[in-house]
Amino acid sequence: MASRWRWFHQLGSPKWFFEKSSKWLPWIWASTLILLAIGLYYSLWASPIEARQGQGHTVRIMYIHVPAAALSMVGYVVMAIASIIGLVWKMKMAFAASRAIAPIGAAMTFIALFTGAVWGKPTWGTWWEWDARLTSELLLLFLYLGFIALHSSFAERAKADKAASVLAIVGVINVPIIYFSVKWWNTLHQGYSVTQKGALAPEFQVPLFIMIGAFYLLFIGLVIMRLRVEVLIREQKSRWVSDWAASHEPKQMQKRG
Amino acid sequence: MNSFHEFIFMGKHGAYVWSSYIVTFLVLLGLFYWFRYLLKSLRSQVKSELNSDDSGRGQVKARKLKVDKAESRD
Amino acid sequence: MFSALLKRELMVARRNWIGIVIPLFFFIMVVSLFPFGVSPEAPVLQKIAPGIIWVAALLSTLLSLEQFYRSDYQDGSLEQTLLIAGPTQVASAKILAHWLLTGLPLVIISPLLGILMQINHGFVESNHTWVLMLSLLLGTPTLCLIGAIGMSLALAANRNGMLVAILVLPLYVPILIFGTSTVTASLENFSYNGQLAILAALLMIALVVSPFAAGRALKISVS
Amino acid sequence: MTNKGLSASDLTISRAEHVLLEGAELELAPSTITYLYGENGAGKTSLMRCLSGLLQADSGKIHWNGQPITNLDSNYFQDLIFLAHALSMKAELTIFENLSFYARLRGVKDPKPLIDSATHDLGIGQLQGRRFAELSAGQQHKVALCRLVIEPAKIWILDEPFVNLDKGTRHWLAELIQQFAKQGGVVLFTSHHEIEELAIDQRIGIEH
Repeated sequence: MASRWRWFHQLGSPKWFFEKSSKWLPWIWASTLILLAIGLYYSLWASPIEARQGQGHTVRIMYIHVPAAALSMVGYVVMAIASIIGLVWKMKMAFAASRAIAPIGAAMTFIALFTGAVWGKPTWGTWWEWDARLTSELLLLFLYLGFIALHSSFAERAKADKAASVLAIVGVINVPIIYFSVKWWNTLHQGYSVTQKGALAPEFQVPLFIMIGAFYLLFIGLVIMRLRVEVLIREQKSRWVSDWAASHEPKQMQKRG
Repeated sequence: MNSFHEFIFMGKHGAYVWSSYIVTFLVLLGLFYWFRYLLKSLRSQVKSELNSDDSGRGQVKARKLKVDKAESRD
Repeated sequence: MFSALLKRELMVARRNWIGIVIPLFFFIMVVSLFPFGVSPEAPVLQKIAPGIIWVAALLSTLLSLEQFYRSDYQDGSLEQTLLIAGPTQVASAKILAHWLLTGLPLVIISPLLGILMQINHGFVESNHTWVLMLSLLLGTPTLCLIGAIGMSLALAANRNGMLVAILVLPLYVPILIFGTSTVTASLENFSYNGQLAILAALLMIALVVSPFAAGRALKISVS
Repeated sequence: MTNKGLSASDLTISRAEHVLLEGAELELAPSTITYLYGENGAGKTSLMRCLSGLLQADSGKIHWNGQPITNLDSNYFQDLIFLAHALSMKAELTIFENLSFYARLRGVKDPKPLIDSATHDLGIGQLQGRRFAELSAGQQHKVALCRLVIEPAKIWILDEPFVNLDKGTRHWLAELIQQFAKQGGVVLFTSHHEIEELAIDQRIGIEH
């Protein structure tokens, strides 16, 4: 029984994570780059243009809009799960993780909004349309910003962690409510959506799935990077951090010399 | 896609497609370098604190409780 | 125990009555700005009335949160009541007091705002006013419940009231959507039962989640 | 059945990123008066808040009468009065209203006689109808101390109760604590100086 949960306890150890993650990162970045290269080749060059609805080349924006939108939602859910783990099992790494995800999730939300707006201009003839997806993304961005604002407003990190976690959990209960009410409100006002025009033809699916995979890897890589920073901030006073900092200095000196 | 010209101009939507991709790329790259910068600056901060004042680190030691029972009252 | 908590909230509010009246003034004043800003013509006002009244109700609820939580936190009585009565009970009493003293008055004076915003324009006989009141009656408790969570979280943060607004406003959107559309449906002679049912459902969810979450948040704030 | 008192084992408390106390063990038996001392910032208040269940310890257990204090069966919070630095009274309410609120919260049906006698003993009896905000600092402090008389409890945790008290009130409080301990109460208090009127059973210091 103990061994089954060992990974969980190891993940809970900042030192273990910090040491292991430096070995994970090169692999993650390498596979991200490969997948991203294939994805970009397809999405920018090899995939056909959209002819049925006359979107033409603008369909290529979808290959970043959809992955970014998906990850912005997934990111918030993961953040809330980490918050629950932190509050229930008092795991400090989980709090660090939820704090680390927030800026990256917010960036994904921003990308989804930006690309959505740019996509909207040739499609709808306007930069902004209050359609269900864009509106939900906007509110999601507000939720992320609220989380970051609350977390940054405390002098004491332990309090900030707990308070922001409660907010993330309350927020994640609200995400589906917000999504469905916005959708309902949108149909009321006869809006249109970029992405709700029937099933996607298979020739668009392949590049999309590759790009989604690439974005997932990218997201994981960035979260690990941010989490390493967060771990360092939180463990500044512990022995292993100073050992690590000290061990790195000679290498840099050599490089300079 | 049949030509380099089409690749650049994307029909007449080149500006839209390329601006989406470029902004996304810049945001993600910005995050990458920002986090790397944070890690490096933290490292040099820890390092400089180590060098400047060795006693300063871990100086605030945890305290212990000292229990001292008085003779019981009668 | 609960009645003692509630009674104390009401007593403090009575001594501090101006703090209860100010959000009401704010409610009326914000709404009465719109004829100046948009147009005094009855059809225009009638069209925007539901949204304006609801947004004003939302903001005045938000504005009144501070006084119900801040002083207890500062004078230390919050931690004492939390110790003796437990977090969920303290949060429930505060939320109920907040609604009784700010939400309910909003519901009661909303017909006046309906008149100012001409919601009965063009109708000889209508129940728009009742629908407006009913939607506020179902919606304002949810506003108080969600606001309590945000306020409790922001208590220990070294920021002003703006932080609460940032935390809570996105969560208010569903209530705003259904609250407004209830009244709009009534104005357009559509059925509004569905919207009212959803407002009631949102209230139920908030009733289940909020006292507990706000209680936890209060506990975190005093720790 | 006798009360087993309050005990804490292996308590680690940290505040704002650094550890104040590590592996603290303490035992507060019934009928003992414990004096907690230590430098400013050593963590006296944090320890008290932790024992009161307000501050969460990083690790360790706190038991009241053999039960963990967070246990639902534990009556700890009903049995506890924690007097903090903040006086915890509403400025808008009168002395009587403030005190009877706390009494009602504890389930005391008719708090008037208790409030009358406590305020009378401290010489603020005739001020009962005054708002708390109108009182002098000394009088406000006395009102907060009245809670000890009005609320039934088995354990008192008092943070600097003697600070800025006049001689008479100090006497009164020492006597009250003595009485409470004699009836089986557990007392933990902090103070800058030892109180000569008060016989102390146990000293606990927060030291390096």
